Amino acid sequence: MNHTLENIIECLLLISDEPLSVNQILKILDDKTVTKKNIESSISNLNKIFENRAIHISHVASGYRFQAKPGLENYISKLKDKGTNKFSKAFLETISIIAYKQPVTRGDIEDIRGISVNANIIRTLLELEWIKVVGQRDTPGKPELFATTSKFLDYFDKNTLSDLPEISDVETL
Amino acid sequence: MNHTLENIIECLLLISDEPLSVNQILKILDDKTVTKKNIESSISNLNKIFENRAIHISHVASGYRFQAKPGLENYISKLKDKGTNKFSKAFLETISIIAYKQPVTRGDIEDIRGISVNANIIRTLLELEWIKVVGQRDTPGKPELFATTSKFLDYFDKNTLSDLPEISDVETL
Amino acid sequence: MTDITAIYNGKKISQIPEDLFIPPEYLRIILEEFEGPMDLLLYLIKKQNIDITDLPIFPITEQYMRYISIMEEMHFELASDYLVMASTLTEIKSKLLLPTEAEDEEEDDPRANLIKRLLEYQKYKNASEKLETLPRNFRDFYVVSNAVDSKESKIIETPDIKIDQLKVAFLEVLKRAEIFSTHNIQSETLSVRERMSLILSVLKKGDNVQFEKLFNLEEGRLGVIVTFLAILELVKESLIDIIQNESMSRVYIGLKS
Repeated sequence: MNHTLENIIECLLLISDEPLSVNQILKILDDKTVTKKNIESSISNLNKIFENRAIHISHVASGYRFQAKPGLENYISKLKDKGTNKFSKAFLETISIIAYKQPVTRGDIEDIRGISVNANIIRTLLELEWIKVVGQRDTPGKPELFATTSKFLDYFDKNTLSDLPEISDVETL
Repeated sequence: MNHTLENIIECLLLISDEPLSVNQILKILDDKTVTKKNIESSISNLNKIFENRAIHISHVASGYRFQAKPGLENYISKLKDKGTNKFSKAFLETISIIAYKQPVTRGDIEDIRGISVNANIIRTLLELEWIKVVGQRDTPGKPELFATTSKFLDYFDKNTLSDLPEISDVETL
Repeated sequence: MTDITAIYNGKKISQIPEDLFIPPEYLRIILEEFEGPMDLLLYLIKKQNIDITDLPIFPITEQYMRYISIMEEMHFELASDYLVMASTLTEIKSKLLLPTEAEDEEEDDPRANLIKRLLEYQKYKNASEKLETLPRNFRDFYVVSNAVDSKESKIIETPDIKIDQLKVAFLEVLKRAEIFSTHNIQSETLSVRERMSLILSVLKKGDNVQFEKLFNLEEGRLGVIVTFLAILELVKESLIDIIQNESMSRVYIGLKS
């Protein structure tokens, strides 16, 4: 299947954890023939295509993202209630890796856990402001580096990271 | 906007972290007039509707989920650094024996590999929910019998165990 | 086991040297590649390029024993499973030496069981190699689960986590990590990791900061050391550059460009 510009944008917006700005999309495309205008008109085309679908692209402060259309909240909340392992083991492990190994990328977390990171967990952590992006690693894809925030420490009533329980070498064996 | 059954299913699949089975969808809908058949035909309709889109619904062991279509990996990898998820040989051999010979006990695995099973590997497999205990063998010590789960198949994008690569008996080396 | 690749002193090693003098460091690397006695035996058999159904137990046993004794000499942490195999081999060898009655020679071949086990192990080894090539979630294909709720500003429920749970979760993760091939997990002291995050958030793209400015002398000696270690660690992880235009001039720190 040959993918159109619309397909690529659609896919990026659906896969990204965070809203994407036009500039970010341009950077990923890395194609000098594509302009900002192209991106914007593709997005509005996509919204026409998705007219009868359950989701649409909305424009929020930091860029574009797919959102569920109004009227489906009932079903969504039933879904979230059930499957809510929101603060699950995976959540704990993810935040513990970020706390103890920061700054880390999503790939680092995956390498350590041996399993892909749930996008919702990263998003929740960002929304809670327990973690923030402190930079990008200089490797292909320029992955974002996550670190914990003071809000995270506040939650545990700690002043600095070194007040977290220590992990000694013996325990890791 | 009044949402069709297709819209609701579409929305649920797009938002859920885990694949959803027909039964799970039925439960969320909580509508006695909707049958399993309705759900299944809605899903296949949705795939027709998404024919020219960047995503499609795929049927894996634990249910249905949306996935990016092939051919977009290049762009996605610029958005996200992909995990390497490199497994050790011991890990791969252990899960292969469980997958292809299930149900097996720890002792069965040891007999085949000629070496004691690393307890961490079994624990990791249980934590990942790639394997579960399905019973005990009726021999002294009542050893636990392990089998793979649908989550294991989901990870490799498979629907049933028979979708795994075929293996044949080895006659010579 | 035919494609062992190890790098020792910058040299690639893909074969166990033919003569049995193997420098201990080589051997350690090579032995760690084996997944147990069955794997080692299969390697020895394949190396000889012989028909497994006609397993020449004498030379194989001899070679196997030589490996074992070297491992013991080196105090290589020898799994008892290797010794179990050694005694199995010795037992087969002694049975073969005993005179047998000609008629049911075929039936009672003492090697039969071992051959069966070797073939069985090879079967699952093949399976594991096939499994490794399968497409994997997030590496070869991507699942969509990101469309968000229509509510713009949802209230996020704060999780209920106790601080000790963090430690327990991290320890569990470390144990698990041993199973995956990435082994670069050491815990630097947290104050250093924290300072690394802090330095990164101070630095802005294309805007270099004077080395000295990163230090806060009010923190005292320990604070200075922590900052210094954090800078070194960031350099090691190639996250920042240290820039000095000529010797004795000012040193700047900048994000890796």
